[in-house]
Amino acid sequence: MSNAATFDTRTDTAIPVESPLAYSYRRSGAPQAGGPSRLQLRERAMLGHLILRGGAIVLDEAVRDVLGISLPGQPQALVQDASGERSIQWLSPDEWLVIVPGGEEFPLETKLREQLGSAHFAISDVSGGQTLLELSGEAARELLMKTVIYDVHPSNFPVGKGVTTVFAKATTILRRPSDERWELVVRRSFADYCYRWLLDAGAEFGINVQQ
Amino acid sequence: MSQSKQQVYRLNTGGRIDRSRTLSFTFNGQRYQGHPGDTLASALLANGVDIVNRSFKYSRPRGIVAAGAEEPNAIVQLGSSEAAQVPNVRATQQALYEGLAASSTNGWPNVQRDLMGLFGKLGGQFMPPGFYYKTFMAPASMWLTYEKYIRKAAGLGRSPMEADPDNYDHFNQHCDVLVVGAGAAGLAAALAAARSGARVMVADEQEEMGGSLLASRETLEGKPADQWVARVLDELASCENVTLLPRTTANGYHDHNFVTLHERRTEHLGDTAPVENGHRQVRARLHRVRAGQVILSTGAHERPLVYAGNDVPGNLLAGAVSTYIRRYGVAPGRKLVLSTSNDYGYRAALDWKEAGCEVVAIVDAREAPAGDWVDAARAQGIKIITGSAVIEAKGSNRVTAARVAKIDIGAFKVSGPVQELACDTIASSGGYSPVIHLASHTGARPTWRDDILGFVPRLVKGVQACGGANGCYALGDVLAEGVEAGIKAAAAMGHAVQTVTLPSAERLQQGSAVALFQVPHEKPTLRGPKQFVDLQNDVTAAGIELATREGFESIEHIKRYTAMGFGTDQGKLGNINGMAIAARCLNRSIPEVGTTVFRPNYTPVTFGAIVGRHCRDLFDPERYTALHQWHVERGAEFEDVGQWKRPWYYPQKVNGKTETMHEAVARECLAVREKVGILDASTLGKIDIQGPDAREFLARIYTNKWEKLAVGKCRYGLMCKDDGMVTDDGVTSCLAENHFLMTTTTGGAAAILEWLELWHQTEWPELDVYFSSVTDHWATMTITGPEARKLLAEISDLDLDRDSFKFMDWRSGKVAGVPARVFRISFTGELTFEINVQANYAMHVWQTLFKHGEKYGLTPYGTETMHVLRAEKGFIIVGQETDGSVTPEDLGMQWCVGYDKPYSWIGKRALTRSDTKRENRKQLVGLRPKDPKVILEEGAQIVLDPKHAIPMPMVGHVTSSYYSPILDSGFALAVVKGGHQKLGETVYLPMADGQTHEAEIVSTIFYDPKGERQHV
Amino acid sequence: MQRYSGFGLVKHALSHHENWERQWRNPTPKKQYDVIIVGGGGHGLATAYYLAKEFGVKNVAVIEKGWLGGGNTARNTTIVRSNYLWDESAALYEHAMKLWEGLSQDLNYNVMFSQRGVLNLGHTLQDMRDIQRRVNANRLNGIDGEVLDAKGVQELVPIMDCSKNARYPVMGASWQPRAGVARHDAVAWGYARGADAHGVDILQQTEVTGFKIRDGQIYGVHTNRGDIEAKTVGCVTAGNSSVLAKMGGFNLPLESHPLQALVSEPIKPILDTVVMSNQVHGYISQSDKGDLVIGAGIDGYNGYGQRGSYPTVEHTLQAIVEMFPIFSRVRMNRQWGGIVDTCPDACPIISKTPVKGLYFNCGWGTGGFKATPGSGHVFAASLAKGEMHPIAEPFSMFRFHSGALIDEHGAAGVAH
Amino acid sequence: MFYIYCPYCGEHREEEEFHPKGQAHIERPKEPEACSDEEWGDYLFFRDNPRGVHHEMWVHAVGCRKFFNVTRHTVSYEILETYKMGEQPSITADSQSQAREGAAVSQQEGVRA
Repeated sequence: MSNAATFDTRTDTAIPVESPLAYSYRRSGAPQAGGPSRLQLRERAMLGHLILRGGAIVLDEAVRDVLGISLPGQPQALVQDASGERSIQWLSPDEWLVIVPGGEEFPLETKLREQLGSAHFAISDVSGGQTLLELSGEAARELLMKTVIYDVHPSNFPVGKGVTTVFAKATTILRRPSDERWELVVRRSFADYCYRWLLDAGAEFGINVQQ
Repeated sequence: MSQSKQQVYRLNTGGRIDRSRTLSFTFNGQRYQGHPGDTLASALLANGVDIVNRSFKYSRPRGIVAAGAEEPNAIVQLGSSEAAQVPNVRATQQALYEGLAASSTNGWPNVQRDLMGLFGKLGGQFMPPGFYYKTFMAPASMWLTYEKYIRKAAGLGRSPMEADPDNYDHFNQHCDVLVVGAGAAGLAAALAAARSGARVMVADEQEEMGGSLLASRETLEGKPADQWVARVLDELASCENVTLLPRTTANGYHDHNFVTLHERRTEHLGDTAPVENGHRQVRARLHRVRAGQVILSTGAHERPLVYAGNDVPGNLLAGAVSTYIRRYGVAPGRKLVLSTSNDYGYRAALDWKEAGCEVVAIVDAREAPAGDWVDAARAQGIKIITGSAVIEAKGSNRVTAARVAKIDIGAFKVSGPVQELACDTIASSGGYSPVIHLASHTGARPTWRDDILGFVPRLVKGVQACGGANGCYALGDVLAEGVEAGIKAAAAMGHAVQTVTLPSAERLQQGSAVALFQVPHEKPTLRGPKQFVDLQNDVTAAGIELATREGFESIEHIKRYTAMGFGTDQGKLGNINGMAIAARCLNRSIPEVGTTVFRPNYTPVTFGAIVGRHCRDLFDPERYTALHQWHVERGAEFEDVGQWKRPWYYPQKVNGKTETMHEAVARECLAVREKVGILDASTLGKIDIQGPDAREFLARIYTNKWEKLAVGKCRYGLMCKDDGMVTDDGVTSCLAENHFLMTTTTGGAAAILEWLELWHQTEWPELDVYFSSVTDHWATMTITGPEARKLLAEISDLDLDRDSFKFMDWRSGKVAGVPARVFRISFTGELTFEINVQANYAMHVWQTLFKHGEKYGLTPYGTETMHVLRAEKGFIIVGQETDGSVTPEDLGMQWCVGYDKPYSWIGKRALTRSDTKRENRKQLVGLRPKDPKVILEEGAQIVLDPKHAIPMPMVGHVTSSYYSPILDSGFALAVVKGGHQKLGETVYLPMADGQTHEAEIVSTIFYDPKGERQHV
Repeated sequence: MQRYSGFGLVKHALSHHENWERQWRNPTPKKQYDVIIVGGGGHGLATAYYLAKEFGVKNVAVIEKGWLGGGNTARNTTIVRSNYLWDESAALYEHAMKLWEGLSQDLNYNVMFSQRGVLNLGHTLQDMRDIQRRVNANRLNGIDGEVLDAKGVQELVPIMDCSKNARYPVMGASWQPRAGVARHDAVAWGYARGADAHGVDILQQTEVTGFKIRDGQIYGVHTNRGDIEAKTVGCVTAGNSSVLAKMGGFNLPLESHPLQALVSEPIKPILDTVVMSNQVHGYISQSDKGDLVIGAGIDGYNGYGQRGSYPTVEHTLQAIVEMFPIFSRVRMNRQWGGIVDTCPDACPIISKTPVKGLYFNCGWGTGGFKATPGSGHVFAASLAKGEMHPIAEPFSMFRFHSGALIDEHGAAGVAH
Repeated sequence: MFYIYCPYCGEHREEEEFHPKGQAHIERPKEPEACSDEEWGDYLFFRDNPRGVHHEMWVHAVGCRKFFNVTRHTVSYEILETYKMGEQPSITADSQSQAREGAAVSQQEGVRA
């Protein structure tokens, strides 16, 4: 073991939880387009988010064994398992973001730590600190052009890519898991700002929020 | 409002306007009509409106001169309501729409009869350039009064007085090839690049793409040029890899091929954006383009000739005359005299004649003009006066005649008799100036070319210029340059071009132009009538000559002394003429006088478009904790701490009256001291530190020791920069042997994480340690006060016994059924538990605490109460007690400095510099006002001798000051020179109201000096 | 020197302005001067002027590689104020302020010093603490100023959004009535004309390419127009100071950064005071011509290109529209950049150097224009006597070795 | 606005993702206690600040969070190379001036007006 403290921050009782957008829904609502919408926004809350740090060589085998997908070694790469529910994204040469269904993160961390033994690495649970927003619809790319400074043209941003970049005056992790969908990982404390921005910038496309 | 006037100058045929529809508009309250396809300028000309404005300095009547971005005079105010006011609209670039309401920006009582004009006539000669530097000096006290009157004449249009109803936004664009300007060169370039498959963007400032081809008398493939334009635009529009942006001006060319495009999406429709599907459209969009390659096909601006009276309405650019006739179906007069130095100008006379109007004469500065257009003019029977120029325009509100004479350009004199030709319009052409503005934004100085009498751009990497922008004017050559530029740009981005066949253009014979800028007059420039160079700023040839006489020799000096080029047109018409005049006066060449440098923007851009969506409630992010909803509902007032909104205090309604801050804070403070309070401390920065060298890293980055901190323990730490000055503080806890949780100040969180990474990545990569921010993951709720344990015990499975869970310990367990890490650390001096749970559970835990806390008097408190309580204990706030010039020793925190640590930690060396180790540095002390009712002002300066004359030596200042409810007195923290040695001494605080407060220097700890309460 | 006056203007008008004299000569460099000033900006010209006029050193050359007043003097937003926090800065800037107050008359050149007052806004509690600290210190240093609350600010500037709806609501401000703006070009030209009249040779288009140093003592400079000798050389070269210091064989604690500014199109008078905000970061005034003159931020990288990055302009205009929502439809006309030499403590260097006889006056960062007369005066006094003027003394470059910094970052807000 | 190649991300990114961090290759003295005040002050504050080729440190703050080095011309703002922390530049002021030696500068003749 790596002599770090692990801590399962979840509890399985029926304790109410609030997503980072809970306040925003109450304050700004969840607009529904009157007619056909060119743009959908959906929060995928309460997922398990882990930050994985270490050398790629150190981590790769353990990740493959435990998660069944290989660690993306190339910059900006995003890999998913067959179901699309589990993913690992390159953030930096020694940093990856793992997103799994909510509740899987602690067992995953535990297994990884067991597998990695005394190697030098770090795993930080950030599940409470960020949320995932999903954009789809034909206007999604135009909305992103208003929002992020990174080039989201398909020739530069194919499926399977993810970057950390500037979102208006905040930061986001932007990913493209499939042809139709974009994902934005935003920090909890900035979530309301990001939400209000997306509603404002998406208004002309008739943005539709699925709650 | 009076009845609409007739469009007396409208031609019956021709132009790209839709005569089947009529648009009505008003100018200065008078109703007029025009057609779709008109600009405001063409519609005004069609209606015979000669005077559109009054000039800035001399208040002279001014008319429309140009047909595009270079127009200096026709600057109008637009807007039918207060909020929709648009100042300084260039009428030549404003599409006409139904109901447009415009007015002149200057002129009193009106633009036709202007009293200031009288002053201009009388006073003009007393206002040479720089006259204000030479007068208004006596007496000194009067300048503000003089200035008041000078300012009255300031400005063109006016700002709206109400907030803008419109929205603006930004598009972040990336492309392989950006083509700026969709005239002949730009379209050819775009076509070539588009066929390669490259990502192409084409921006053009006009209502329609096509540039000069839309009004050209030349043919392509034997057909009118606009047919080729339409075909190319069709093809480009059908390409998925091409973005066409009409009404879009490239305003700034920035480093590494970053170009800002200003797209005016609704300005042609109205003064506010229309509403569509319930949403107000975006009025303007700013495209922030990162281009692989940029092609500048921005064309050229025609240069007017500078002659006396050249500002009287009816003086136009020759090219503008053609444009108004051919594109807008307006002949802006009846009788034309053309004054030209080149063949291009002839087109205006040919167009004028074909429109059925009278060409009185073409006056050509060349002795023997020859070329196809010259021949055409001769064939039309137009009289050509050679070796001559219009030396003066006669008339006041409209040209009535042209005075024409033979001139000797080399000797700069009139060399023959003067004849006066009656006319109402004088068109002039002095040749072309390539539009090099964007290229010069990069700082690359343009190059003068004698053969084309103009500056061409010097280019940085990844940019090409083609066509007029490159000094190439023959249509066939322009198209060829465009295609070549397109092919090269695409190739540079890895895209091979299929064949592009050039349309066949006419091969015209052209005679060479003569270098003529200022036309000589019979009188010397300083004595003759005014010859305007910069019409908007009323800069004359005489003014430039005077500036050179006074020793202003570089064009930069001359421009500044005369204000030439500083108008909203940035000297597009006048700068080259001005340089040429200066060069003549100084007997130098034009490039010796300098180059002309342009700055962004090419044409002005509304603040709103640049701001985009970053305004109103999206101006800056507001960061919220997971408990924000609760705070809002509880009626908290908020304090801005960085981008966070933190509850400042929670005013309650008492007997129907809302508490003041003072009352609320006193109540909150006593609740903590006597019962239990709760603070949302989630905003503190939290950094997860893991690795075998984590402990060593902490020892290097903090001032104090970490080697012995056991698992389960917490410790306060202080951080310095390497200059020894305190930069952050916080508690770091040992979670496991190789695992620590660091907290930082709220404002410092991001900077400290970067600070740790900096040292790790640059100086100590050998240390095995990783840092990750977990600030947002955890919500932190601080319960503090004598009843805190009882409260927590009710909802927690933790062993809270004082001996097993000691002060400065942390434990994990469940709170309200939620896994929590609880830290026994205290910023109030009371028994405190800091409960950390995953943020998604925060609201549940917080509400559970309140459910159980009521009976203990659980009271939420905000940052103000937190500050009072910590100050009573002498705890510092970094940024309040410190200001970047305070060491740990200055704070009296030697207990937090590990002088004997093996590694020379960050900040240590600097503490022994001669200034940092000197005595008498400002040191942190407590201040007890002699009068306990006094609450000293934060920021009050401290003196030892309040009777000392001003300047009074100051020994320090109050950093924090509050009323302490528990002590029922004011108290303060302060920094005082040598303060640690001055305990018990009296200091004075002289205030603005004349009072001087007395205070005693005391310990920084005002309450529970032995620190017993936090240990209970 | 031809004296300027209203009567003179009329007289010249009647003779068609044909008899105006040059405002300064275009002299041929002499072989030797008593003092050489390198840098013909406002500070350098002021130094030369006071050397010749007040300190009796007439044999002075000002060497300027371009055109006089063509650097930051021509590129700043012309704000003049003296309400600095620390005693050392306050003394320096107030010394300048007193000279500003009689400058037009002293120079017989109207520098249009307009004391329309400067507001430094506070948007947070810490802003207000800093403002109170600074205004209290100013008062005891004899510098005018008061602390206003939001209502007081609103009364002074009715068009500003002082409501609580703002993202960072205005909580108050410091107000220095004697502060204001001046006409930047006129300052350079007025000093040039004055210095020239006292015999100073202003050598434009003359570039220093090296120093002549023997045994640690300077005795002249190499230029593109030949060598020129002098035992005292003062460098006042702002953004280019590090380049000159390198010629002298030493480094300075300086970084040269782009600082941008911009103006709107001229609009009718609407803003009478200078408004500065640190928190939302922008500052604005309206010129006599009607332009809104707006200062943008400093770019973090080193740059001698006289241009900065576009986001800096965006952030600045966001701040301006946040403070003045009615300006959303006003248009930005031009932007430009200067090169500002910044010190780690945001205070200048007026100092001896490791080379005897070689002095530097630099590091003014974003605050140089307002100090022009004071900087020139104390530097001239120091050069004339060979000993630093008491006001200049604390601004030694060697403070960065001892640690005796004068840190204006902490509490002074925007240092422009 | 700069377009900066991040050597860790392997692609060009917009300047807004980065923060400049001052001169590159400033090493903290190994034995601070052995430094004189002057040496310590030099380390803390005194910088090259050249007009021309400059080596500076940047951090990809909104990105991979890695510090790296940039060789950039401080007048043209052209980025000549970027390289990882711990590496040395291949382009320097010296190498640049050698490359430019012998390049003739053409003088433009102007028209007299």
